[in-house]
Amino acid sequence: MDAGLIFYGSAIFLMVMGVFIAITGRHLIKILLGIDVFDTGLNLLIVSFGYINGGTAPIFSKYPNIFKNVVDPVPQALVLTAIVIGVAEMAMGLAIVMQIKEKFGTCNIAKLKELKW
Amino acid sequence: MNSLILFMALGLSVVLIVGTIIIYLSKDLLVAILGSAVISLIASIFFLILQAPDVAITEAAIGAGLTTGILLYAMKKTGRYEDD
Amino acid sequence: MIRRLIALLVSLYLGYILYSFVYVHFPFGERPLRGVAAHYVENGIKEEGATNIVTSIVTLYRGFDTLGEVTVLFLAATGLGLILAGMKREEEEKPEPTLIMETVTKHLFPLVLLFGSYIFIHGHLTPGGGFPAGVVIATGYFMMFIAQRSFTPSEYLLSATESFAGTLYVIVGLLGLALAFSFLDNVMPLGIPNRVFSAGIIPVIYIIIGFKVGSEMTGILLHLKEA
Amino acid sequence: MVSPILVIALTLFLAFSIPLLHMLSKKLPPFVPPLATLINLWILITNIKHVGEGAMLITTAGLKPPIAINLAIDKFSLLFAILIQVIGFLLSIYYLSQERKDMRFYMLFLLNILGASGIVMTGDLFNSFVFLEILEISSFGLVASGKDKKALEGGFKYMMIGAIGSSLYLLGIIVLYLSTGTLNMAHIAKLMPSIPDSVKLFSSILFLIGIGVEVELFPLNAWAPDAYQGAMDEISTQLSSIISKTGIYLAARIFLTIYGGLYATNIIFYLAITTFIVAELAALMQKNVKRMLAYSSVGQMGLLMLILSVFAKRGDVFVLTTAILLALNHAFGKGLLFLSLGSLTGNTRNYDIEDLKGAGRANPVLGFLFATGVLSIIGMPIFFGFWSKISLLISIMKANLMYLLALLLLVFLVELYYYANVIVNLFKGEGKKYRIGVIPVSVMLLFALSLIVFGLWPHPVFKIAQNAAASLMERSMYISSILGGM
Repeated sequence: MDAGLIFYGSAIFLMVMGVFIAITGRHLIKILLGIDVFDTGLNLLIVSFGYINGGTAPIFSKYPNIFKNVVDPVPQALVLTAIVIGVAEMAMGLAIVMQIKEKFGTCNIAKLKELKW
Repeated sequence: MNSLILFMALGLSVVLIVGTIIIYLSKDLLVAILGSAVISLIASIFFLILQAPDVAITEAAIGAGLTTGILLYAMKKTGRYEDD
Repeated sequence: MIRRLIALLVSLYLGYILYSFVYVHFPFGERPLRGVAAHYVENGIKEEGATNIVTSIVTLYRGFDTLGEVTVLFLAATGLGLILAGMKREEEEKPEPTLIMETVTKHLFPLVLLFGSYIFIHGHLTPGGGFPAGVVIATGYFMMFIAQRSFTPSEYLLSATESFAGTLYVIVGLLGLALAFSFLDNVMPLGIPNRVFSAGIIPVIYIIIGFKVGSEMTGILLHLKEA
Repeated sequence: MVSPILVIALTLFLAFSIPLLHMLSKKLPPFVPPLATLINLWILITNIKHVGEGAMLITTAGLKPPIAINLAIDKFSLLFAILIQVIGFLLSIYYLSQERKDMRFYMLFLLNILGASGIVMTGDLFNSFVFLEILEISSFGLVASGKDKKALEGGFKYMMIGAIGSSLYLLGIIVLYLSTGTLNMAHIAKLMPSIPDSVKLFSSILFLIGIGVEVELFPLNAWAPDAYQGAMDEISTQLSSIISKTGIYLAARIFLTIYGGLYATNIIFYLAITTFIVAELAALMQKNVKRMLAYSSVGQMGLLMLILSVFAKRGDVFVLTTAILLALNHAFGKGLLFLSLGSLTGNTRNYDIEDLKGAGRANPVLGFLFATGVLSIIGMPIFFGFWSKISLLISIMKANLMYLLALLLLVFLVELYYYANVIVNLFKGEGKKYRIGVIPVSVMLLFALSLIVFGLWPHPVFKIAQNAAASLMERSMYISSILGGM
């Protein structure tokens, strides 16, 4: 079995479906869910990039007996940041959606026609 | 990675695929939101498999827990069903 | 329907391009540890004293990012409050929480807070750290204001905690600038690795982040509940 | 010497402390942004003489560059940082005249300035992503904070595109990290020759998508007119004068410094030229003046990207200087236009060209200010815009790109036509007179004055822009000053 296919494949599948849901979704919360799924897929992809065959987590609990073969810690640190940023974006988006619901009375993106070309 | 873990990951990725399809098809937002929570949870198991416990804990707490919470509050305000 | 099919096909095709690119250039698990990552793994404990390398990257090596990350959360909490302010409140029938729920959450709440503090205090030794810890604490509050009839955390106190923790974080950074001519430098003694009191300013930063994230997330949930 | 990292640290400190100050006295928060930008300006100006050839290195966490995050400030970033603080200061003074109950608005505004200054000062790629997110999220908030239908719709569209774009920007950063093992801009630039071509192309396209949202490139700019039109007038000023200029900075830094001459040049060229033409033509069709200004802004950004893509590869300092001059002219001119348009409509948020009839005659000061902005944007002599447009045309002629020259002249004529239309409308017929405070007028006068003063004495600005452009082109200098002898 190919580990790369499973992890890269499912990460990229999440990204694809996320974009697809965000593009075709009609309810605003559905669109935000699509962006959320996309972000999850991206995070999974980044962490999979950092994996090294046979590596362990970068935590040395038996210092100073250092166990050399560890996975790349940098992508993990970056993903930590990305997750938090994702939830911040989501919160902001939801606030806008809730106001839209109050002002427009609908959350259907096809009915938001205040601004036109 | 031994093949047992890989087999488990394969099973979980099938659940992932089903989850995204449920999010796409469901007219009930509650189901869609729970679908995204399940996806986050599975992603956090994947992070654990990929030897990233820090990310796994953060994703489980933030992605699966908190995001679902704020989404549910927002859903309560905006209505549960898509066709309104 | 046709448009959706086209969108699906296009996004699948883009995904296929991404997959084949990634598969060719970065085969799974075969990349050697190199560049800055190798430096962090080799010298991380010597330089910063934390046995969890990810923690020392998050709080010190890339601590400036974490400051920005805290700012993003702060921004989200602020913006949410700003946008939601002045919304009509609907007084709806709230289902009465049952006695079991009320009793259980009352006794669970201190334990959740304890668990959250455990996570951020041990951030330099075990996985976790300030962000999940803060979220765990916020979840405790979340549980309380779902299950208890008359529980509302003071918004004044939340805002003060958030703001105070934020300024404190910047002050810790400036301390480094004042004592070692470099922002966010690890100016405290490193101690013996694997002890709770070790790793210099890492536990301090994680405690600050824990408080800040906890109060911010509770604030976000409170705003959404009351909107 | 005052460390420029204080620009970020102090702004953050002040932003975090606004709630505490609010508890002390409800009158304090509006005064925080002017104070913060003024201090920042002072810090940056004292640092001018320390920034010599190459970039100035400021470390964090006490470690040398590739290991820890660092700030890298050369003359180009210093110029943009000062521009951001100046516009931020003027806008924050403008806000003093408005009654605002919510202190959170000032926090968002200050963090927006912080994000922009962070982007222009940082020397680390991932750090630039974090600041980009700060900039974007605060912009969504600011755009939506008008809370009427248009503002909310514009804000949501911006958020949707911005979220996906910045995620792809992150993916681009990761791809570069995987192929070089570092996140430092100078280090990546140094290791650039060792990266395979396909990886370079792929990552540069990802960056282009991420930055394209900010610089309003063609397929990614659907949010721009809506957000500009929906937002309050001051926020539109901020969008056009600070946020999109930061985008241009980021584009120049990534494609010139890191990739060493634009990598995806052809793609950017076609996208930019499409943006330029489509946006200017769309501006011509508009009945709504604010939307017209928005399209004109998008067109100007397209023009800037066009100049970057055509000339940067040739290493032509003179053309980059013109690009910087154009950016400065646009920052001040468009800012003035958005602000004075808001006052000309009496803050009714009704921007139809019919409603503006005679507004200029009824309010001569405002009419004069608006006209100043227009004249500078279309490049009349004695205004700042004249010099940037003339030098742009000269350099195109020198490069012997006649088709581009013809195209630009044609589009400038279009621009002239729709702006003239507005001006004629403003001074024809009878309009309503509006009362307007001292502070807004003096802020707008400062904008206008800068356009005229720079127009009459272009030499110092020209010199500054030239230095900035030269330091942008000195790629090896940048790398060696950050990494030392490595």
